[in-house]
Amino acid sequence: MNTLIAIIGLGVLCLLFEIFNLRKAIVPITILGLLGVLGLTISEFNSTESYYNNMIVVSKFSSTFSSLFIVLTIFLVALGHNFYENHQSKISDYIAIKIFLLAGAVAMVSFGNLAMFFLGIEVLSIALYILAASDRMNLKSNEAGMKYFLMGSFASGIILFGICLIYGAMGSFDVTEISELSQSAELPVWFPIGIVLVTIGLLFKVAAVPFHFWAPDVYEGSPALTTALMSTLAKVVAMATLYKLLSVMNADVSESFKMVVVIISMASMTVGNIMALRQTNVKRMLAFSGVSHAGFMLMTLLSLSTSAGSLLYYASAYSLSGIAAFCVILYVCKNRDNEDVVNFHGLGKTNPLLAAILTAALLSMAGIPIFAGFFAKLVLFNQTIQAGYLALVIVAVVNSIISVGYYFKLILAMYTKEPNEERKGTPVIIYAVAVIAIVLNIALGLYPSFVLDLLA
Amino acid sequence: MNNILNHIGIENYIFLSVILFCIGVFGVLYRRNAIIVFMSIEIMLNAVNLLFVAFSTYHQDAQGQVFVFFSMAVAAAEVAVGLAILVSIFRNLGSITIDNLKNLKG
Amino acid sequence: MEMNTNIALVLVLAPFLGFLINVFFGKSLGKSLSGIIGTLSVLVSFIATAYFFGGIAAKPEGIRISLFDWIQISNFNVDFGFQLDQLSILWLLFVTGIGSLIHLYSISYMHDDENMHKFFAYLNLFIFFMITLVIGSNLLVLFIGWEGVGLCSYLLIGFWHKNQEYNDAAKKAFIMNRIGDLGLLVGIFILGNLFSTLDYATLKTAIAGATNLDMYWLSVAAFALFIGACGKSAQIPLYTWLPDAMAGPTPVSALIHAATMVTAGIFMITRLNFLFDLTPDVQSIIAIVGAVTALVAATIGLVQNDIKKVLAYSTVSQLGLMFLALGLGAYEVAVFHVITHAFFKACLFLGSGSVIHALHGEQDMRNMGGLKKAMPITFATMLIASLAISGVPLFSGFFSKDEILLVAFHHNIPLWVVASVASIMTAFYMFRLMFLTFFQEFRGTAEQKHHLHESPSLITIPLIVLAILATIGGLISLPGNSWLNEYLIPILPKLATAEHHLGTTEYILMAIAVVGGLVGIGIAYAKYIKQNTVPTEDAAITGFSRVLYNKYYVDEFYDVIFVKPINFLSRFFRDTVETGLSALVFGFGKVTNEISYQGKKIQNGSIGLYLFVFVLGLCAIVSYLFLAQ
Amino acid sequence: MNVSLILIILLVGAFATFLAGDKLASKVALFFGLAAAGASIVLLNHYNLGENISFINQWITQPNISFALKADGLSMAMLLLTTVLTPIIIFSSFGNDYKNSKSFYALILFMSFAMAGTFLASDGLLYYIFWELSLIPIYFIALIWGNGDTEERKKAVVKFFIYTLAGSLFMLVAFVYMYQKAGSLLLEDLYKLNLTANEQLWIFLAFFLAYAIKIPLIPFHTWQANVYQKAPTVGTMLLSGIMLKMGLYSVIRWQLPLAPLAAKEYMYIFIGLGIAGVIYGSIVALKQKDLKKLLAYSSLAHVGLIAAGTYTLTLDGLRGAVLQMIAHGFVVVGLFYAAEIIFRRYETRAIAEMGGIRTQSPKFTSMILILVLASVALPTTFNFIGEFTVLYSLSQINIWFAILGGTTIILGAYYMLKMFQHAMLGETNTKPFADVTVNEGITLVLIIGVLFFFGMYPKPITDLITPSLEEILTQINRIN
Repeated sequence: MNTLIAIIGLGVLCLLFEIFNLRKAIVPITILGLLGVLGLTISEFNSTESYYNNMIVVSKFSSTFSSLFIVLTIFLVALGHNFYENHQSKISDYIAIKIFLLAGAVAMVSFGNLAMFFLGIEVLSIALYILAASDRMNLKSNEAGMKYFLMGSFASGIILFGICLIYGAMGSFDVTEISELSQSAELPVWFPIGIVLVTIGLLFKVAAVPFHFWAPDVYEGSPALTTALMSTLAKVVAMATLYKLLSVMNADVSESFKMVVVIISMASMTVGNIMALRQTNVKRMLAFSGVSHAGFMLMTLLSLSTSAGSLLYYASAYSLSGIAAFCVILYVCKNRDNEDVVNFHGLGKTNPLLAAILTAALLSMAGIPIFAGFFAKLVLFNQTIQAGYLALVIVAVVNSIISVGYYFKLILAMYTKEPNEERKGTPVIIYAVAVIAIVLNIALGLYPSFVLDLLA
Repeated sequence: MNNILNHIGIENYIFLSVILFCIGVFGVLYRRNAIIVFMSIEIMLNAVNLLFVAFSTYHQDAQGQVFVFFSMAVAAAEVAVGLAILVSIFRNLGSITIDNLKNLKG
Repeated sequence: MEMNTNIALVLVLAPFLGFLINVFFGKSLGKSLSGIIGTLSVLVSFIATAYFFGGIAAKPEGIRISLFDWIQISNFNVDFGFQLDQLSILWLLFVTGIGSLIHLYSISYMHDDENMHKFFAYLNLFIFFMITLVIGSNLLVLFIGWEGVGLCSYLLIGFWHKNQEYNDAAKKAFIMNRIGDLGLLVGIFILGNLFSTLDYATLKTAIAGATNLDMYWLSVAAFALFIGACGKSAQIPLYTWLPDAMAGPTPVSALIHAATMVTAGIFMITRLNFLFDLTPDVQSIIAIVGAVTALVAATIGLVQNDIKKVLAYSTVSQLGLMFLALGLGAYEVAVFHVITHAFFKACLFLGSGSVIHALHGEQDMRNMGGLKKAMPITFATMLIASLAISGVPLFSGFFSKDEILLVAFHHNIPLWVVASVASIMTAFYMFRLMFLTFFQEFRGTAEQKHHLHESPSLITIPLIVLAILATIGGLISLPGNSWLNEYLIPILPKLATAEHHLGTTEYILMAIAVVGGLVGIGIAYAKYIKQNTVPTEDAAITGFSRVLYNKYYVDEFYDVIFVKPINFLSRFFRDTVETGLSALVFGFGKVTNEISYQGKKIQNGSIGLYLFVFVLGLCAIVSYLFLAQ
Repeated sequence: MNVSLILIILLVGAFATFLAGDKLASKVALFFGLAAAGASIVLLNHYNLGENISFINQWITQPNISFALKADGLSMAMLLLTTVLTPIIIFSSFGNDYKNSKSFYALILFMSFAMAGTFLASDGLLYYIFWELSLIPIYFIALIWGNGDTEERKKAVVKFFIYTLAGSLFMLVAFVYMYQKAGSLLLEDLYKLNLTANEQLWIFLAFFLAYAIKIPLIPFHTWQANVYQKAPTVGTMLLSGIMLKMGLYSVIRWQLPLAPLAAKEYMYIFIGLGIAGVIYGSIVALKQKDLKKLLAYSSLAHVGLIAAGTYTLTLDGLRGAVLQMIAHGFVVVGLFYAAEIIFRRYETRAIAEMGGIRTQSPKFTSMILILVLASVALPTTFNFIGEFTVLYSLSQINIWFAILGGTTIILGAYYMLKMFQHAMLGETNTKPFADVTVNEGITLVLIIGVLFFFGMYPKPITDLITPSLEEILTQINRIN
């Protein structure tokens, strides 16, 4: 709860800074503030408390995931300094929106009441709509914003409908009550329908097949930093929320529901990976890659009681490598109108460090050992086989193989093609963020227990 | 209140909402004018709001009605953002037909 | 014992040392010195052999020296050891003895070659491996030598490596030998599996002591070993490499392809006589293969015009006779013939080398003739050797060949007939060679005629020594009083009980053989001296001679059924299968890529479609979960 | 003192090389390569004295994974192969100029590190990680410093990477599956598993896919020839000399003892596949125009035989296979180096464009001839010991296996001598061919020395590997 309040406070502070004309200090102060919040969150790691009639429930799950979100936000805010160089007058807005978005995210993983859940999801979504369309004069950005907005609010409608049905069946919004009731009595059919509708709404947010169509278009059209945010923070938030929602409300998920999850998971991986193969726009490619990663993460839903740790680990591994990759994309595609692979040609020669970082990030996403991505997949496979879904694991393995195809296309472009022009400038912040993200990723790879045991 | 529900039955409210919701969905699917699509989404949301109120009464519980306020506020915020985006699209494109938004694909 | 080990090591390593010196310092030593070192190193081995030969009478069981554990197999260990008994000492004697002579000969013969030191290095290496082959105490040490001599043969046949045809011949020799080697290996495997040892002595005890031998596998082993022998000793069907091997310098032909290496097969079979004696079926096969080889090679020899080719086919034919003897269980006779053959065939080859040397590389007998006067020593020595090989009485070949025919007659009349016919042919073609080369008028160019000369003494001395040996070599095994047979009793215990007497039949047979030989000579005389015939040009050869001249088209046959198909397969695999497999693997990638390409069309950017699929998905899930249940 | 020292030396070496800069990189790399070789010899000494040089430490608690490096005779032998060949390979590259050489040499050491780790790891996951890790450096070595047309090379290298990765991922699934049953991936815990025949079959097949691609066995070999051809020679040496032994080693260490029932049940099929590889590889090699490709196919034939040996499940088969692995490692490195030496002078790998080298460079010709002969397993060379033992083991199973596998000595001689004839012999080449330099000579003589020494006296290696192979055999035979 303190985390949430602190974050919102920080957001308001950001807006105030603009008033007091302290633009230059916004990014550093925000980062410091977020670090403080992170410390606060970590200090509450082991306390389980509920606030305001169970509106907010702080648990280990929520605090660990909140910490992850905060870390990601720190990275994204830090990158903002460079990204919004040319929009100095609006920087406080952008930063503030991100902070509020973070508040929404934290609310989503620590809700104790469906109202809170709904509010969190809307705060996050609305912030994202704004960020997607934030490049006002760019038609692509407009289109991305519009698409995201239309489909997002459509999905919100579905979620709302689901919540409504749950309420209708249970007469309460409180998740603990709902979960108690769901185990005792004969339930009206609306209840499971409601759950399914909410799930579908969230599947839309994580961009799982067949609700993924928005992702590539929106990722491509949005400003690169927003895409980074969507593909890392927004995705893992939605996934964590879905996990939490299902685990607290519906402890024993029915077999046929699991079947649906298996199919969606398989479909997401396959469609995501195959579609990514022929993409030339890197952001679009990462969008499809994100779709496939969503498929992987959905595997955690098959063993709800035990897989929180693996989800956290996977989310961390994925989002850290995503941040690192987007750092490089931000650097390479700065001042260009697209993010085509051509821009990456010869990066291995002109900028070996960033090329190495992007390579590492892609290898991590592909699941090559010592990078965290490998262990993420490993623990996931482990749990899924334990749950008895060997076929799903095999599909996942086949997909991992396909995924190497497009990750390597980018790597090849960096190392085997001749550079087309010199890139100037060494934005220290981008370097720093990229290095920290990838080092964290490798550290997680070397000491997976550090994260895995948090939610064991 | 009780009487009304006794007379009509909660199922009918649900059906009504579902029908309204579906109208909204079809509106979203078939209309090409962005404003009308917004309105369709509003219909969906309001169908749900209606159901909330009905359930609230059914359960004799005020939470549902409180939730409607939440959802109305959220919907308003959403539409505000949506309209803002629409305005900038209109400035750039001179049209608000969503069929024109097909540059991002593949 | 220590003493023996050291001397044995000297015996083995002296040629190896010669090899090393010649390889590393040969060039700087100069031609003569490298030749002398090469010769001396073999001579040292010869002396060491003589030492053991002197001591063997006192130790009939032979000397066994085990140096170290070499290969470990699960059920036994193979040690690196030597066995110096009657058989190996006998072989070592003529290997190192003739070896020394040929080295001596080569000093002069190869003097004009820029790579003479290499030549001596290879010759020394050959002697080293040959000694290893003979001296080894088990089949695997034999195998070292076996492959090693094959290698040296390869190096020496292709000694003039700028000529790719010679290289082809060398390669062919090596590969055909390796076919045999595989047979030998298979035999070794089976013996190892059956008896858990590869050591001759242990093997002998094991076979003797075994209660129920697996005759089937024993026969297979014997047969496989025989294939090995076929390869090395140029028997049908693996003989075609030997005539081609004449591409090498002539001393090589004399040493490797007549006197020593090609007898390795006979050595091996004699070594394992206790095994072959148990497998009569395989023995019959050996006898038949031997007889047929003798005949086939002799027929081909009838019409060859290349002086060395004639000798090569003669060698194959003589080796066939030896195998005939082996197949009939008369190992001692085979050994006897090996020795006499080594003498006269080495002499013949060296003599032909002397002729070729004098004619500056001319090998076609149609371009020779009348060399008798210019080269008297060469002529005389070759004549003696020819008489010996033709089985003219009192020359060594008479005794050894006659014994083979005798044995054949006692066992199997048809084989005797075949062998006799082969012998008559031998007499014919040998004298055809002599007449064409040394008699009548010289048919070469005037230039050649001008340079005709007798070879220097380094060449003639070995010739004379060998001619003497070819004359008196028969003494070691006179009918009825055979020193050789006595000597070999520890190796061939059957001899101790065999009866040696000469009856009427024997004398009649002897007479038939002698007459046959003389008839052969006579026909040659009639044709080439009386009628003064000169073989026609290649193109003019017709009828069956053409078939013979072309060696029954066996090379062409092998080419069609082995070489061509393999090459075809290779191209087929390379161009079709490899590309196909590769395309298959790439195919997965291509297909997914194509799906991806098609998939891009679905993602068409229309919000309507996206939402439609969204709703469709929603409906599908809801209906699956709630309506289908 | 324990085996992790080697890994540390190699890893530190990789970083040090990278930091040393382009000028010093090769020397620093050589220094660390030699240090690792020295350290492994010292360790071998400790091992022979009976000291425990294993290193086991808990790494991840959930799932339960240990950082376990266990050195037995087999691992030590393979470790030595790696650490001895690495400096030789590094040294062999002296005289070539590589741009960005610091990365190049760092990658070589890193690869050596990963391969050494693979040979030492005794925890399934650790092993898998090293296994995969070794793929990354060679990918970059082949991609960036390779030769030939870039597009072609890219295609070949990416195919190689994806193909091998594809195979190994199934192995990962098998490991995960076994983890479910055993609760640990330590080798000794996995040995205790009692899997049903059906489970074993699937595990066996999953492993097989990984190894068949890596080794490679036909028909999974299509990546090999192209990558060997396109990679820089150093990369080819690493691949053929050490990396493909990883697959064979893994068959012995992991596949057979973990799924013995399946191994026994389908033994004939896998032996047959190996032998088919022998014949197929030999025949394809006959008509190769590119020297490196020819050597690649010869490798295919040789490893086919080695694989056949391992699948006999006899002591002779395993022992012969290990001996032959080491022997082949040396000989193939030597041959590829010879190809490189020719390339340095003639700028070609097409056999047709060579020829007549012998008259110009007799020393080099002799060395290459010795290597050719070793490769066709002439007795007194190390390869003979291995090939003989393997063929002997095959004859124990069925004499026809020995005969068909033995065709390698005929066909091998055929293609190797044919290559030798056309590459080295014949009329003097018009292009001058400088005789070997001192560096080149040292490298080749070292390799030749090893081949002859162990060809005459293989006992040290046999004694080293036999106890561990016997232990593995006990594991293979533990059921029924």
